[in-house]
Amino acid sequence: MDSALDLLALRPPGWGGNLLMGLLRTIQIAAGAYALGLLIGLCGAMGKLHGGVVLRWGLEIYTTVIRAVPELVLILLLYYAGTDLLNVVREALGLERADISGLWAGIYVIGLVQGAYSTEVFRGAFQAVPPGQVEAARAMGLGPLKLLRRITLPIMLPYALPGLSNLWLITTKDTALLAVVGFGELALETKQAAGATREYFMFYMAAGALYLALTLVSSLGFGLLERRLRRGQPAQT
Amino acid sequence: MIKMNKLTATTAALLLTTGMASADVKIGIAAEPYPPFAEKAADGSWQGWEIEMIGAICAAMDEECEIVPVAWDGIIPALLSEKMDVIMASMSITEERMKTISFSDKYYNTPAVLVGPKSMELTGDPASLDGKYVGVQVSTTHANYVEAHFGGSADVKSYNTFDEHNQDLVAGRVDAVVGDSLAFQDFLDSDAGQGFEIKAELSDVAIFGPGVGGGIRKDDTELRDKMNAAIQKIRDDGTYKAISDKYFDFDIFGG
Amino acid sequence: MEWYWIPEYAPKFLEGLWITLQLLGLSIFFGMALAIPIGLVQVTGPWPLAWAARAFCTVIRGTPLLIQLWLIYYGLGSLFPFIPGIRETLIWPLLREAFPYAVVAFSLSVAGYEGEIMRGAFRGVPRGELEAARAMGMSPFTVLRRIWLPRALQNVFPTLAGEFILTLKSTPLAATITVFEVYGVGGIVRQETYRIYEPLLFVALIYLCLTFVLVVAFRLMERRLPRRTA
Amino acid sequence: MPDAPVPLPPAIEVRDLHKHFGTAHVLRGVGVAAQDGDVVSLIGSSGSGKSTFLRCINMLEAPTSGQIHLGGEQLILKPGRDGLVARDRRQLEGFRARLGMVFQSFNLWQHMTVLQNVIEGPMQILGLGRAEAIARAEAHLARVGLWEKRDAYPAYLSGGQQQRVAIARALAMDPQVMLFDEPTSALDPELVGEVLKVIRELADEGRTMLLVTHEMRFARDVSSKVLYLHQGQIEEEGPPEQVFGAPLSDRCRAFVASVH
Repeated sequence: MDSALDLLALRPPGWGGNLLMGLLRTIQIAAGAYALGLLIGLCGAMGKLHGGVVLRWGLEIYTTVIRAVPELVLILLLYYAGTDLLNVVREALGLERADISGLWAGIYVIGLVQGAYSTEVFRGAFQAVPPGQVEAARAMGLGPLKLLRRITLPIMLPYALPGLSNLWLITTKDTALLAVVGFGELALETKQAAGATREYFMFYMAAGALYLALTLVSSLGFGLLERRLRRGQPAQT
Repeated sequence: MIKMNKLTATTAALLLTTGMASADVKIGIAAEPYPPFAEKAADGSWQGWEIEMIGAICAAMDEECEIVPVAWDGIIPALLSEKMDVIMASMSITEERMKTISFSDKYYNTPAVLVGPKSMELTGDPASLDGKYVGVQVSTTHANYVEAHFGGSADVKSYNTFDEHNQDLVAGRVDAVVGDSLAFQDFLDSDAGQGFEIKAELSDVAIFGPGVGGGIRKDDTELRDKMNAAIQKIRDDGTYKAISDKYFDFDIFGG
Repeated sequence: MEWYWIPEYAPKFLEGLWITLQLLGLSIFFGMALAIPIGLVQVTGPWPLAWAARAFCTVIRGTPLLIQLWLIYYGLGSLFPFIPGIRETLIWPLLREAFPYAVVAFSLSVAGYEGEIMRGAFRGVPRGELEAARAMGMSPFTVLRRIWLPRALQNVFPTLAGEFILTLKSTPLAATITVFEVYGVGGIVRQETYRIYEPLLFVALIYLCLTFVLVVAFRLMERRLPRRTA
Repeated sequence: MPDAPVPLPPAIEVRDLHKHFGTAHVLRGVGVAAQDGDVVSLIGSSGSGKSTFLRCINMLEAPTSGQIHLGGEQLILKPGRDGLVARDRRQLEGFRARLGMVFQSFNLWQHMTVLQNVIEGPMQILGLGRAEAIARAEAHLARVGLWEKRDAYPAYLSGGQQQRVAIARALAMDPQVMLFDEPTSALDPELVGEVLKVIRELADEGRTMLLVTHEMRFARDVSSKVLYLHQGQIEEEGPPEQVFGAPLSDRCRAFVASVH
C-alpha cells in the first residue's frame, strides 16, 4: 500500500497535485455556476411573481423542463446548443466565431440548470415575506429598488437560505457530471489518474474524500451564515 | 517487437488550455488516456506518439495549434459544432464516418487484435468465443467488427473508454477485448496486464478501412489539403521516422 | 433536424426504457427498505449504530453519485484479481454484470437521502400517540410495527414522489458503467448517426414523459390515500 | 380644536373615493377633509370599508376613482391594472413620505433592530445623515418610552412595545398627517392602554391624524370629528358629541349603543 499512497503525493509522479487542481477547478466552476444560478433565480422568481402572462409561462416551462430532465442530458444539450447559439449571435454581429473555454462552458451549463432550482427557492422565499413589512416600507415612500435592497431581500434571504445551501451542495456535486463531457475537473482528473496508475479504488476513495471535505466545509459556512442572517429571530424550538 | 521508452516520453510543446481567444488550428483529442498514443502525465501535460505527431504536423503546416481534449463519444459532434478543427484521436477512416466528416490521408495503420487471458483458449474464430463476454469501446471500428463477426456468438459489452474495458478484463468481468494492437501494448507491458496476451489479429478492410487519419469538417478542404501536404512532408524529411523510433521498432505507417 | 433514425432504433429504446424502469423500481425498493432502519437507529439506536447511520447519510449526501458509482463498479472491480477463487463463487455471474452495481449504488443513494428524511419522520410522530400505545400495554416492537412505523411512513409518503424523480434523473449515470438504459441508447444513436441534438432531445423527451407520468401517478395516489392527519 | 375654518388648504382632503374589489363595491364615494391639528376618527362595523379607505389614501390599495390632496397638492392618478395608480412614482413616494402610517399588525422589519427600524426611513428616504437620524430616532423612542430597547430585535418585544416602536418609526419621518389603521386591534387587552396613551399625547400636541379604531371611548375623547361608515358610505359625520351623543342616523345609534 506504501507505493499506492505515494501516488497521492502532490508532485509528479504523484497525482495528488492533479487532484487538487481538479478540486480547485471544481470549486471555480461550482462558484461561478452558483452565482449565475442565483442571478437567474432572482430574476426568474421576480418574473414568475410579477411578470406578464408570456413571461410567466416561459419561466414555468423553463423550470419544469429543467427539473424533469436528467442533468447529464441537459449538460450535453446545453453545451452544444449554447456554443452554437453563441456563434450564431457572434456571426450575426459580424464577429469571429469563438469557443467558450471549458471553465466558462461549465459555469454556463451548470448555472442554467441551477437557475431553475433557485427560481423556485426564491419564489417560495419571496412568498414567505410577510406582506405587511413590505407595505410598511411602501407606505413610507420607499422606491422599488430600495424596497428590494433594504427590505424584501434581507427578509427573504433567511427563508431562502436552507434551500440555497442545499443548492450549493448539489452544484458542487453536479460539476462531477462535466467529466462525462470531458471537462478537466476533479472527477475527470481522478478518472485519468486512476486509469494511468490502475489504482482505481484508492483514487475514487480519495476523490470522494475531497468532495466530502468540500461539502462539510460548505455546510459549516452556511451554518454560520444562517446564524447571521437569522438575527432578530428567536431560536425556534 | 516494440521498443517502449515511455518514461523518456517528451512533453509536447503545446498549449493545453482552451482559452476564449482561439488559436489558428484547434486539434481535438480524446480526453481519456489512450497510451502510448496519448495520455495525461501526472504533471498535467499530454504526451505520447500521437501528441508528438500533432506537434510535427502543425510545425509542417506552419500553424499555431491548440489541443482540445473532448470526451471520445462526443468528439464528432464537437468537430461539427466547431469546438475543434481537426480530430487526431486515433480515429480510423471509415465509410460510415465519411458520410458525416472527411479525413486527411492516413497517418498510421495498425492491426486490430483480440486480447484475452493466457489461461484461456481463444482464437479469432467466432466459435471459440461462444458464450463468452467480449468488451469493446463504443463507436469504434473495433465495435463494428465485434458486432459483425462475434455478435451472434458472444455477449458484447460496450465501454466508453479503452481503459475501462481493460479494467474489466483484469477484473474478470469480460473474457476478451478487441482493440488496436499498439494501444494494447502498453497494457500488456503493465503489471495488471501480465496474465493476458494477444490471441489473434483481426482483419476486415471493409470495416477497418485504410487506417487512421485526421477528421476534418467536409467543407474545410483547404485545411485537409494543407494537412495532407504536412503528412507527406514529415514522411519525406524523416521527422515521422524520428518520432516513431522513440516509441516503436517497426513502421507504424503500415502498408 | 432529422428523425429518420427513430424507427430503426425504436426497439433499442424500448429495451433501454425497460432497463431504466427496472433500475428505478429496484433502487427505490431496496433504498427505502434500507432507509427505515437507518432512520430508526438515528432516533432510538445505541450510539455506535446511530453514529454510523449518521455518517453513512453524510457521506452519501456529500459525494457525487457518479464517484460513488465508479468507486463501486471500477473500484471494487480492481480488487477482484486479488481475491482468489472469486470467479468460482455462486455470485460471480452477478458480480460480472454491471446492472447489479448500478442498483447497489442507486439504492445506497436513495437510502442516504431517505434515511435522513425517515429520521425526521420517526421523530415527528407525536410522543403522546406512542405513550397511548405503551400505556395500553403494547410491547416496544408492537408499538413500532403498529403505530410508529406506519405513522412515520405516512409522513414520508409525500417525499417519495420527489425521490422517484431524483432517482429517475440519476439513472443515466449507469451508462458510464456499460448499462445501456435510455440515455445510453441515445448515446449509441449519437455515435452511430453523428447527429448532435436529435438523439439528446428525444431522450430528454422520454424523461420528461416519465417524470410527468410519475407526478400524475403520485397525485392520484395521494388523492386516493386519505391523509388521516390534519 | 380649531373652531373656525382657516383660509389655508386642508392638511389632507380626499374626495369622492370609490373602490371595487371585483364585483364588490366596497367604497361608494367616501370623502374626508382635515385641517392642521384635526383628529378624525373613522368608526363602523367590520367590512364597512374604513380600513380600505385609509389604505387608499396612501395608495396601498388602488381606488377605482376619487381624488387625494395633501396640503393642497393633488396626487395625479391614471388608470392601472386594478384601479387608479399614481402617474408619477416620485410624487407618490413624496406623498407617502409625508403620510405616517401605523398598521394594525405593527409590520416592524424583523431583520432590523428597533433603532435600525426607526432610522431606516429618515436615512433612505429623507437622506438624513446617520448621526442625525439616530439622534432623531432616539428622541422619538424616548417619548414612546422605549429608548432602552433600541438595540433589541422586534421579535423580542411585546405587541404593545412593537406598536409603540412602529409609531416612533412613523414619527421619525416627521409626517404632515398620521394614519392609524386599527392600531390596538391586534393587542392583548392589557397592552392597549400603553399604545392609546402615546396616541393621545400626539393628539394633544396638535398632530393631524386619521384614525380607524374600535375604541369608542378613546375616539370620543380625542377626536375633533368622527365619521361613521356603513357599507362603503358615510352614514353619519360630525363632532364626537353629536355622533356618540345624538346621532341622526338610526343605524349609527344602534352601532354606538352596541359597542358601548
